[in-house]
Amino acid sequence: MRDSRWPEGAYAAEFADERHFVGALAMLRDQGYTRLETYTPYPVPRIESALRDPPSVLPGLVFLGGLCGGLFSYWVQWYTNAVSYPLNIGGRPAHAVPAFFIPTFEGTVLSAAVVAFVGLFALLRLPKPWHPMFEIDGFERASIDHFWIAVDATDPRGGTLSQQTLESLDPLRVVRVPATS
Amino acid sequence: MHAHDHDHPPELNRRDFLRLAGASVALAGLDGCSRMPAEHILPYVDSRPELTPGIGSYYATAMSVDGYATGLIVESHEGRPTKIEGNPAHPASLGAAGPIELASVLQLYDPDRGKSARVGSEQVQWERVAANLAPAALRSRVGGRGSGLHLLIEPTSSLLDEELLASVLTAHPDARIYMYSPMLGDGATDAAVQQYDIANADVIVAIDSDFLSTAPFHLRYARQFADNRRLARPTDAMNRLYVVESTFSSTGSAADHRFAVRPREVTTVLRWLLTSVINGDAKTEAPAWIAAIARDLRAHQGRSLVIVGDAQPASIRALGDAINDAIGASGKTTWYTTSPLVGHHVPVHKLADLVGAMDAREVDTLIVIGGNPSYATPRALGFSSLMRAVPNSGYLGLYENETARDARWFVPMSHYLERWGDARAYDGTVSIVQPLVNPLYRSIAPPELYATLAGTSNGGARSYDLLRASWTRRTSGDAETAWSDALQRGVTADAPMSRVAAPTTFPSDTNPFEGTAFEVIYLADPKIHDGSFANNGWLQELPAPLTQLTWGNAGLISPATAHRLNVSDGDIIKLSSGQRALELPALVVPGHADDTVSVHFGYGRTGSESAARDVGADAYALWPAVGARSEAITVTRTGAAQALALAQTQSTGAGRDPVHRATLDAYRASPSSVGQRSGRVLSLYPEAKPPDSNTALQWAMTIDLTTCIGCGACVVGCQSENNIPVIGASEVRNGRSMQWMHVERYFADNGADAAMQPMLCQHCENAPCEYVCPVGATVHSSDGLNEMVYNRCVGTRFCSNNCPYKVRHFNWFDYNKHLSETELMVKNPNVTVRERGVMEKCTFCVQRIREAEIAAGRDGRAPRGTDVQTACQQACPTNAIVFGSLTEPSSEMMRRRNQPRSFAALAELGTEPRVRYLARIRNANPEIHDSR
Amino acid sequence: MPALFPRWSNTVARGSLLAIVVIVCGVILGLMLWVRTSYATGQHASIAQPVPFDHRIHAHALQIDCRYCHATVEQTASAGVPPTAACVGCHNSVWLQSAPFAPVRASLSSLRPIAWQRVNALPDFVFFDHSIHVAKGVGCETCHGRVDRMARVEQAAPLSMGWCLSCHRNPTPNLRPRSEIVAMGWDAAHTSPADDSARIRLQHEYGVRSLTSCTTCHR
Amino acid sequence: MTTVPLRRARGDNPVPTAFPAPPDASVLRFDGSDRALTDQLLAPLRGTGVVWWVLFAVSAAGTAVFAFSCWWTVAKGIGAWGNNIPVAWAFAITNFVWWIGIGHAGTFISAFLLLLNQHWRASINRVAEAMTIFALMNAGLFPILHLGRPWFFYWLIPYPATMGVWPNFKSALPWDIAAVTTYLTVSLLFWYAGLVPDLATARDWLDSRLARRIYGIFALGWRGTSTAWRQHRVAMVLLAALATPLVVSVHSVVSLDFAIAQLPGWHSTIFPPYFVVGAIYSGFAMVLLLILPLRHAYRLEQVITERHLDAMAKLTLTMALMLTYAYVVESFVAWYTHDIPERFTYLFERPFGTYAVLFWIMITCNVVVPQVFWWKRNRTSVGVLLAASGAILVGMWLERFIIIVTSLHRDFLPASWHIYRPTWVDFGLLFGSVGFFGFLFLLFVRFVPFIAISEVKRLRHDLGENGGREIGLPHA
Repeated sequence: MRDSRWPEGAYAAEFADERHFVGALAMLRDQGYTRLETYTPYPVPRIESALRDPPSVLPGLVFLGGLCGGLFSYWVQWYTNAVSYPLNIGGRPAHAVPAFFIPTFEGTVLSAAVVAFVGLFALLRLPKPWHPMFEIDGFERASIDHFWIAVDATDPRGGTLSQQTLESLDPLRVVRVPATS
Repeated sequence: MHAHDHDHPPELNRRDFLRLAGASVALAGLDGCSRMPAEHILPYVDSRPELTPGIGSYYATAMSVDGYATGLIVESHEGRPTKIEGNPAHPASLGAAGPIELASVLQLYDPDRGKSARVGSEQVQWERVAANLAPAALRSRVGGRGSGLHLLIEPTSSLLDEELLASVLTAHPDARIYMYSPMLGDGATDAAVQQYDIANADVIVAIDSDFLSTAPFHLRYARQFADNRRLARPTDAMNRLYVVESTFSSTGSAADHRFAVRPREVTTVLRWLLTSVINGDAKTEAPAWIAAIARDLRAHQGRSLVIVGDAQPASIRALGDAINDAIGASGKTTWYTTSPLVGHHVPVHKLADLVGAMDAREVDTLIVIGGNPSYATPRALGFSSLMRAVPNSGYLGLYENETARDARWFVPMSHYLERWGDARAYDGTVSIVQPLVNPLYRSIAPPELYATLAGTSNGGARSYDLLRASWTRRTSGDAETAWSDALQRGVTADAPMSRVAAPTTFPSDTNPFEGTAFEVIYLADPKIHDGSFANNGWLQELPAPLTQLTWGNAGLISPATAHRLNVSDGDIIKLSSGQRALELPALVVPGHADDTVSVHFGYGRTGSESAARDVGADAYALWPAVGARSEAITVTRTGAAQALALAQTQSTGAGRDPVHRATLDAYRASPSSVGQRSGRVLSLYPEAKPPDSNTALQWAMTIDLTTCIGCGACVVGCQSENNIPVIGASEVRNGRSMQWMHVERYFADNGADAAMQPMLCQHCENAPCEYVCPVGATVHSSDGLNEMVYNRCVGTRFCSNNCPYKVRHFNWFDYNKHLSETELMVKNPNVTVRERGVMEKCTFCVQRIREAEIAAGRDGRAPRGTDVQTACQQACPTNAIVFGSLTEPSSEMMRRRNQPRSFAALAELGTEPRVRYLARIRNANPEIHDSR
Repeated sequence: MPALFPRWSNTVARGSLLAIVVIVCGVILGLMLWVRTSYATGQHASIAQPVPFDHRIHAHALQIDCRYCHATVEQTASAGVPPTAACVGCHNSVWLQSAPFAPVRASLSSLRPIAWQRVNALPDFVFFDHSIHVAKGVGCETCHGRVDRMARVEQAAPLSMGWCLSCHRNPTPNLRPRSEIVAMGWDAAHTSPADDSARIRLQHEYGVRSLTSCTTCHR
Repeated sequence: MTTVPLRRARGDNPVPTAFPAPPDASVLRFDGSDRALTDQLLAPLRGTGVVWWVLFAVSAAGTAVFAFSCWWTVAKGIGAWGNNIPVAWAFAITNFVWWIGIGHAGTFISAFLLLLNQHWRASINRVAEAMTIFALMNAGLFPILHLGRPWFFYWLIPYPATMGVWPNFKSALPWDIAAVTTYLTVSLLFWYAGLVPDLATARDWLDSRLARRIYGIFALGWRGTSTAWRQHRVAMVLLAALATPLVVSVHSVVSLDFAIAQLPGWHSTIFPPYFVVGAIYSGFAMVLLLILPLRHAYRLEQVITERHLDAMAKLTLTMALMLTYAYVVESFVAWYTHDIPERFTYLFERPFGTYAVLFWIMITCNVVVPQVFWWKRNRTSVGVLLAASGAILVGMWLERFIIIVTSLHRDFLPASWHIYRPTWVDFGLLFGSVGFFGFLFLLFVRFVPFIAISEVKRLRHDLGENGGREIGLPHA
């Protein structure tokens, strides 16, 4: 998360309109700002083209999770039914592959899903009830109908300049955001 | 009391059981679940080699029904009898036991039994009563010669009783003794009884006689009958049974040809048969089958037999004698002997005489010993009210029943497992009745009462002393050795009854009643007999042979009659004749005689027996007179209905014919076509390995459907061995029957034939129940048992769903919750008592298997398949069930299993059952085509 | 208006998440461990008996054979608790007068048994047979421990099904000659490889098999 | 409606985009500001009307009945039910299968349609998912309650016990446990992950500081950063991709409870697909039954438009036809086998036997009734939709009852045949569970944003701006 470390706080600008906001964001990028973060009430795909993000690692994690889950499930069945206490059950073999297949599948899906969920919030560093942005009065609208852009005060391009730059984009307002720690 | 024991070594052994009850109950494993209370260990106070904890001990004794004894072996644990088995050495048992004998151990523990003596409503000690019964005391009432003293006893064959009764008569010369039971009727006092030798009869005609399952000596007859139809090879000889009857009986189901006739047609049939037998093929108006039977009988001169039911009047049975004379049966396959019942040294009179005397106010003191005359007599006789009118009436009985209610004073009678005595079998063989336990309640035995009346003791006499005394008197030579020998073998050396000439009765030549619309026929109940066993849950819950009815009786009618009356199962019909009337539910039975209603005795009890009360309808209310077999009756439909507790709701095989059947000729023609249908099924899994017979025996069972007569002994035997709970009528109605063994019955579509199939866990090698159990509570053992692990079961009931035989039973409730302390004592300590919510099913009596293995292991030898007998096998009168190991090809089980007619139930499912059935073969007479 | 949550709530949030995970896993794990402790199995619990019978004196000092009192151990399922009469055999009347013997006297006079406390209790659905184990060469000590060192007899083994199975799967290590059945401390004294091969010989001699079918014990 | 094939949607982005292709505007007709939209969608959080309270009271009563029936069963034993031998399974398992089935539509709509870029799902997926979860909670109770000794339910789970024994994985029941647990967990995670942004909205939109704090805790501090939205989207697509096979697998596994048994009427290879179709079918009926009143009560006609109703009805009709096919094939195969018990069960016992009446009601509800959806007018008529949905739910319950009971009560040996009659406890559990479901659902409606606000906003801007040309296309 780009906004998890702001040693000297940040400058944030509020916009009322998605188009305007996206435009402003693009402009900041062109001016070479790198430590940017946006806050929007719903996903805005064009942000991603603006701030080039690396592809998510989540799929990889989920694949591994599923793999482990599946292997473990099959191992449990094999160990319990074929190794630990093999019993003659209805004349069927103790190591009954077709039967073991189903719980294996379920185990795979379950652990994959858990990894996806835990992974998501781990990557997002959530839960995080407090964040400097929350100190801004009226930031609430960021989850209702307004759009925010925050520039890290330590941005090599901007520094204190940022404030004017943001104001030049004519947002509703620009506010100083306290440091993260 | 303890010091006292030492005078009586044999009795000492089994005394201290109440003291041990606590320990026994703990041993019985009453709680199937794993919560463990702090337990106490209660050892014996003094060491006693013959009573080792954990080892069952066995004692020979005998039980009498209507006075005829059946020799039994009783298993006892820590001094409490738990299981009854037949005594192989006894002629009436040959090792088998019937439902009534098997269930009698439950009667011992019946919490409803009379617990203390009373005079009026005041509880007293027996000694108090005895004081008033001493000759001196009594004479003041009944006069110097005791003319006012009347004893009504249930039929007994006890030599001891006869001796003591004689001495009673010496004390009171004019006293009168009556002997009565509803089933023997006036036959109880007959001087002679008819004996049969089924073993040497190749052709048997049974006319209104259920000689295979209810007649006296039936266990022996059944065994002899079955032994002549084992068909080890298709070519073997097989006897042939014709049955002519109104009510479909077990005997009828065993018949090769069965003819359903109305009661009044019995005489006609007999007379036709007599004529045909005498006149050869001379022209008669008789139907073809009569002539065919006659030919068959004559063709087997001296090896054929006609049996006419004891319930038929003497005049009609005389016709049977005539036929037997004509076919040379008399003297060979049947003969008469003196009656084994008392009456040879003391005069015994009929019930009618007593009723007369009571009417005439001649009776001052009436003492009823056993039986239940206030209930089990024709209501029209008014016995109950007459008895109430008797100034001094007393009753010695097991229960405070209807008769006790009419008696001024009551004394509890000891159960036969609690007392000493002796009894004769039907053929006169004498057995010693020895107790397994001390009386549970302060009860006495009849001899003790007789001794008191005779004045030989003041109530203190104990039947043991009386018996020993009488024994020494009548035993020539070394009485002691003879005594211990008799106790061990269960039979004495006494000679059977001597042969006598047939009673001369003139055959009746008139039919009892002509051209009536309906007839009713009165029958002894195959389960509770005349009602004396009505309070026995095992018997009440035993599905009646053929009807599959539990907990009650019904008016049995044929489908045609049902249609004519427009009734179906459960509709209440009203039978009435003059003032007498009886309402009971109808039950349609294929193969029943048309326009005839069969009613069984013993139900509609009103005594203090809680289980028996208000179960079924009381046939005695309708019974016109003692000894009446049938009568004309009017039948009406009341419109009311009642749900019957039927253990099986389908009457036919619904076109699936689960039981393979064939005639003997067809079987001989192509043996292979009768047996196994192949049952290979494809599977994703590799073929299951054949069980390893090197490391363990491989248990299996073979059941012969040709000799199974559906008597239900196996069911009760199993119930007793395996602690199977009694669940009551409503649960049976709900389809929750718990019996592990169920004799399934399939009528042929025309009702002419009924096939029996004892159904129990088939112990499939590819058991469908096993692979669906999520917790592995039912799995396969190395010796081929389908194991049911109660304590692992969580109760998903998936196993039952997937069991094609539906032989699994579920503990829907805690069925053992409300058992009294005594009822708990009947539990087999070697079998877990199942808790609520777990499945249970036949285990092949695994407890017996494991004990046999352990015993063998102790002796350092390998166990043999023949070491183990299952409870059902043991009980079976016809040896239809055999058990053993697949690894022993020479065993009887394997020899039967390898017969061409052996088949597996539902083989097409590929379950590979360990239970195999032998197809039902009927030795049909090719000349007869119209069995009906 | 300040933010909904203070700065430190972040730490709290993560802390509590961690706590939840730890607690849930901890409880499950804890239960699994607990049932394996002697508290749960009742092992080594000291149980007071009505008569302060001391096995150290009888079994060790006096070297009385176990089978003198537990007489049926070779014939029946239960080893047998001696009848009161057995005590009287040795303890003459003088001795009987002493206080500890009060229950014995009571039992003799009232003909009611002494209510001993059960030490090795199995659930009612388990059918254990002493005689066969003894016959197959499993010594008293193997399950009951050094009874000759117990003032009060205590349960020496967990008596859990897993424990039974461990021997039923591989009985050989627990075998000994029948002559040594009642010997105490025999196992400790016989640990050499030679003994192991001897045990294997015994296994064949006594025909000892691994029995893991359910109905071996549950019927 | 136009859809974008997954491949095109994927582009060089490692995962498919969740944003729909250019939609037709009929799926959302809201003409107000985002603020207004939020106000309307979150209105229930500020309090609800008297109708809610009435319904709540009713469902609470139902829940009480449910609780009592459960207690009675555990206290007295399964004997309190009508079950017997041969009918060892009856109402409880029927309810179990029914509820599980209902659950399926939720996942189908939220996950399956998400993968297929069915933009119209945005306004109903939250309700559908909630329904799934509550249905599963109900379903999960029955198998446990159904045990003879429920207190040992954990023996079905593999854990190292001192007994040294384990579950038997050849049985379909441990498969069930695995399938249902997985399904419930995945559904919950999927639902909550999707909910977080809306909880944040609720947090920021409410007035009372306490309420805001409570929602704030569950919002986990979501603030809608670009990274968050991106990862969130990826996660949602992954979860959807995982949940989708569950739609197929779970009811297939449930069907194996029957199919692996050899009972005529159970032992059938068609069962898995047949059950899945039936499940989604009943699920759609339930969704309709839930959203139609909501739509009316909270005046959401602009958000849940006739397009939705029409689409739902069409899908329902499709399912009905597939189900009908399954019925026909079953009976045909039974006839084709020449196997007496098979033929008896399918060709005699079900249509003409003891429970024939129920069979024909089932046919009417599941086969005949949905045919009305051939007509557009019916597809968009609230009345018809409600009636049909109700009928279908009844029909689907009966279908499971017939599969279970008719097969059991007359199987192989006529001697073991016996009729089954339910008791009041059986009915108490059935209707009680319905009440419990309603209870949970009403609470959900009152306290949780039951429409995916952020998704709807996204959707409506896609609709608003330049015909949504760029929308949903891959980004360099």
